[in-house]
Amino acid sequence: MPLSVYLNVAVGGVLTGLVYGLMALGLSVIFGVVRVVNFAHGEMMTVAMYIAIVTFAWFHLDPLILLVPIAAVLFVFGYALQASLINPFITRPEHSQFLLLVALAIIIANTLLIIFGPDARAVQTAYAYDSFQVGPVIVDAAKIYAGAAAIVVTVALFAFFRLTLLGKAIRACADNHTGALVVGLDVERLYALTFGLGAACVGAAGSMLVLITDATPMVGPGYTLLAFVIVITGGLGSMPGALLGGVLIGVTEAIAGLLFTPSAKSMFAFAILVLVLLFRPRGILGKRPA
Amino acid sequence: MLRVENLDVFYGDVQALDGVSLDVEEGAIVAIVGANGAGKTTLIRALAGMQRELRGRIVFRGRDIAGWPSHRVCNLGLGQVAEGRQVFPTLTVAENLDIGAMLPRARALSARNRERVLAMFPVLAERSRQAAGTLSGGEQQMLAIARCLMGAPELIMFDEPSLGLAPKIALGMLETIRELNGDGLTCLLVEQNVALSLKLASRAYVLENGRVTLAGSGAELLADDRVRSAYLGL
Amino acid sequence: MPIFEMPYVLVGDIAYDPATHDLSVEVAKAKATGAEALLVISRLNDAMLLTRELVKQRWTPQGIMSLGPGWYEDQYLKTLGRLADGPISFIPWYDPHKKLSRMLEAELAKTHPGVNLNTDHVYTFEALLVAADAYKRAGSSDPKALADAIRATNITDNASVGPGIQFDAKGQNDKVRGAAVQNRGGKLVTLAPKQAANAKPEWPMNSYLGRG
Amino acid sequence: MIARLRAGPASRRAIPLAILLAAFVFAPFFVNDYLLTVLILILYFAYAGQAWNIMMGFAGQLSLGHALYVGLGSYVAATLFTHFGIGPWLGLLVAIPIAAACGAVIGYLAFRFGVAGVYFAILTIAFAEFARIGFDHLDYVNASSGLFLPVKQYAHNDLWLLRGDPTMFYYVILAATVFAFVLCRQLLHSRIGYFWLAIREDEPAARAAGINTFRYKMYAVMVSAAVTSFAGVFYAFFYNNLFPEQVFSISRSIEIILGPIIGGIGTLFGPILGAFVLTGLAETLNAVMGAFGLDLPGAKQVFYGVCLLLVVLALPDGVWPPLARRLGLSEGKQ
Repeated sequence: MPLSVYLNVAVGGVLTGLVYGLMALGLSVIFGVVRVVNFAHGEMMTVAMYIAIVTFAWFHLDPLILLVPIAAVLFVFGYALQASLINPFITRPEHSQFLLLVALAIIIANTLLIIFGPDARAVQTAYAYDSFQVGPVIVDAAKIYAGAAAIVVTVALFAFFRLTLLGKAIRACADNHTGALVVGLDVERLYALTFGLGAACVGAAGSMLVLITDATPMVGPGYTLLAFVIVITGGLGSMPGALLGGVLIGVTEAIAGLLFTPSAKSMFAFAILVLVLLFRPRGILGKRPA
Repeated sequence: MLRVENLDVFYGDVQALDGVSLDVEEGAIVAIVGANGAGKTTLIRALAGMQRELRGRIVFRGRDIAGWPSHRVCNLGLGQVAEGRQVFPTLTVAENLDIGAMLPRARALSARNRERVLAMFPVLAERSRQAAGTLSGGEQQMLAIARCLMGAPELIMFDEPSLGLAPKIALGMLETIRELNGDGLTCLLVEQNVALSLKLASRAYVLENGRVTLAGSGAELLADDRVRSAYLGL
Repeated sequence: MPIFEMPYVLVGDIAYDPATHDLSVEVAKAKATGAEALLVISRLNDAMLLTRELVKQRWTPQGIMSLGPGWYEDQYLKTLGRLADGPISFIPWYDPHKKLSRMLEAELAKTHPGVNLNTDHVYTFEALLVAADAYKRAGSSDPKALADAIRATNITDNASVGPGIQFDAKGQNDKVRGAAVQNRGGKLVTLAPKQAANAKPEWPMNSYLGRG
Repeated sequence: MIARLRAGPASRRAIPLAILLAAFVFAPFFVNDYLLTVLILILYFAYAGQAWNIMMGFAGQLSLGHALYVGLGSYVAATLFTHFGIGPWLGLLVAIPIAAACGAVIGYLAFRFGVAGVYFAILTIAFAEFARIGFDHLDYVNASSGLFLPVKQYAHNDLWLLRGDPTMFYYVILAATVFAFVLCRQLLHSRIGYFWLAIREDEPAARAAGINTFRYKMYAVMVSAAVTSFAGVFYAFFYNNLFPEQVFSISRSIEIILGPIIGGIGTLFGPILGAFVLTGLAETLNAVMGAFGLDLPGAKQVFYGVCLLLVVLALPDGVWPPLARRLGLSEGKQ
């Protein structure tokens, strides 16, 4: 096979991986701070995708513009969820949290099913079928926009955590929970804020993902699993790790699909996950617990 | 300034504090003395709003704060330098101080307080960009105190401030507490070095098995035979 | 892969995960084989994903031949618009020249404008036709008489492709013939078999480039 | 503690347990086909839930990928049957070591390399997914087209080949559920059970007390996997068709887990009660929604989700522990 094919596929894998990485970043942020694994992550993203699809259908607003309001909507959703339902579960055992979030996931996915039916839906932007040609490489326009937006959102989030007082306070909570209580941080509110931010990441990722792929009400679990694979590969709780994991998984799947049969490509993502867990149990960029 | 009346704290079926009452007057240094497991840390956690299942009254600056969450307690001016220092290890020294000043009561005073604490602990200024986890034990204790001061407290509870420090640094730490008190800060001190803390204290309480068994001025307790034999090894 | 006596070479065989959301690698791989035509078996969502990738990767094979659902469905035609033109589906179909087919088409256009007549409609209709015919011949609703009547069905005036409806010993309608149907301008034209054809195949299909 | 467990409410539990068992034994004489199928489903989940509970409830190792062992059991038995005509009971003798070996591999990789907690849970999902895609490409078992067991009309029930009417399947799964219950009870009251509980409560402390935590965690995974594999054998012969997409899917794993969590993790009776609550709930919803003509796709699942949510909010320890306290049937301190 000519090299250009590999190049094409790899570039596509990187760009898609960035969007997946952004989605996984949400999961990572939530787990890193709140220590709750969001088993409803994929379903939250499905909600974002449907908001984008409906808004596009009604107002013909481009998902790239919708990214901000959709992220805001998901932020509010995540904040409310943490403040109301999840905060009392922080100290409960993992299986209890798991049940809570699985119940939520079931409710969300099936509510979407009732409203939208089982058929796949997509947005048809003006550039839905565009691609750019650079030498031998043809790149999907929507993927470029989505990948770029994923980078922008991640950088913004990174800046928020490094530069703002609120961001530092959230990092402080993740760093030392007792310490946060000692200095008088309102930990429950910061947790809600964190869950909101994680949800906003998912919202942004979802509104970009509709540029690349269709949505059905039942795609959630697949994305939740993908997010798990990515964050654990990259390092749960590490922000650059999530993006790196996303790109790594995206490229691996793409190249594996090219070399072997595409139907088995996600097996290679799991293979990478297993290898990473064995040799760096905290992920590529994850830190060992103090 | 702080009055505790009949405080009971339970952990499940186990009673950790039993009818504890005590008074901390404004400007005083009050010491709590007791063996390990007597309930000293539980008392501090209860006062700080970190142990909220309790009975009794905790009146601070005229308000009953029993059962309040810690962030509201802190914002009323009741600060804490906790056991084990509890700094944020991956945040820089400067960021740790920023977090200390996040209380609504302290935000406006942030710049002035920062100058004050850095003048008090110059080493923190030198290390401001270093991650707190890389500091030595003594430096971390300074950071914990400085971070607490950033919150503009009126009363600070110290839980074992000299624990795990070299003797010379430990002495310096207690000296720092005396200085802070001299500047008008009220202090509640839990300290393993009983002799020194009683010397510093204007008033002291002995806590045994969750109960206050003895109270008096620091000098009185220093002279008390029971204290001398149980805690001073004399 | 079974080898058939065909004047064609199968240059590749690509299986994909039906749960996938992205078929770019699959299309890139197919394109790289240099194949002249694409033989596809996929469902509606995958058909749309595949088409979108063909456009984006700027590859128009000479023809796309589908052996499954998806490519001729109304949802496909509606969603993809002008990009839906070209694929040929090999499926059970109706004979557009038959009288009943024309009646059905006209009736559907009146009650559900914009919906193309398809095999589902026609087969449902023919099922009713078989039932009504059997009832008429049996002259009663006695189950046994009805079953016997159904077994003796011999309808020649029907809608689907082929000489009519008749059941063999196993209960299969062995008179049914497959058809080749091509998407053209949001409609479906029949290319084969000859007696049902109402259009000549468009081959090679028009390039995706410039269809917009 | 041993004395309390044995002499305590155990004897008081014997009578209600006997009544319950009798009710199950005679149930097929009083229910119609539909209810019998529901009972089979309940017992199936009760069995699988108990198997999972050994690993999570007793030893504290959260597995979210138990569909792996169900799938292995069903594929091994079904393959032996369709390819070589070997019946399910001999097949089970092959399925058990295979499932246990897979559990051992996962356990070894995780416990040796310090993969614990959430990471371990996700590793278990990863292996189940790995198997799903792998079997999807395994032509020997018909890959994604699915494996079908030959279905014929049988003149009489053949217990040896597990071919027959639902009543036979009912008694088979009932016997299996009783077996699992007794096994769990024996395990829990044995040395190994105490070590498991110690590990669940505080692993470092257990290690400090001289327990070889690695070995006992391995036992937990292997026993749980082996017991689960029979659920797969049963599944294959009851439903007669297997698709990797279905038997290995995450939702299969979740189905198995919900029962014990709802019923009460780590208890003996919780998984059984949980299976009743969940399957009963699902079927009741079916009936109610059917009666009101509400067959909106998804509506049932939304109600189901809401019920799960309410249970987990109201009963953090599951349904059984508070119920047992009220009935005076507590299983003692666990």
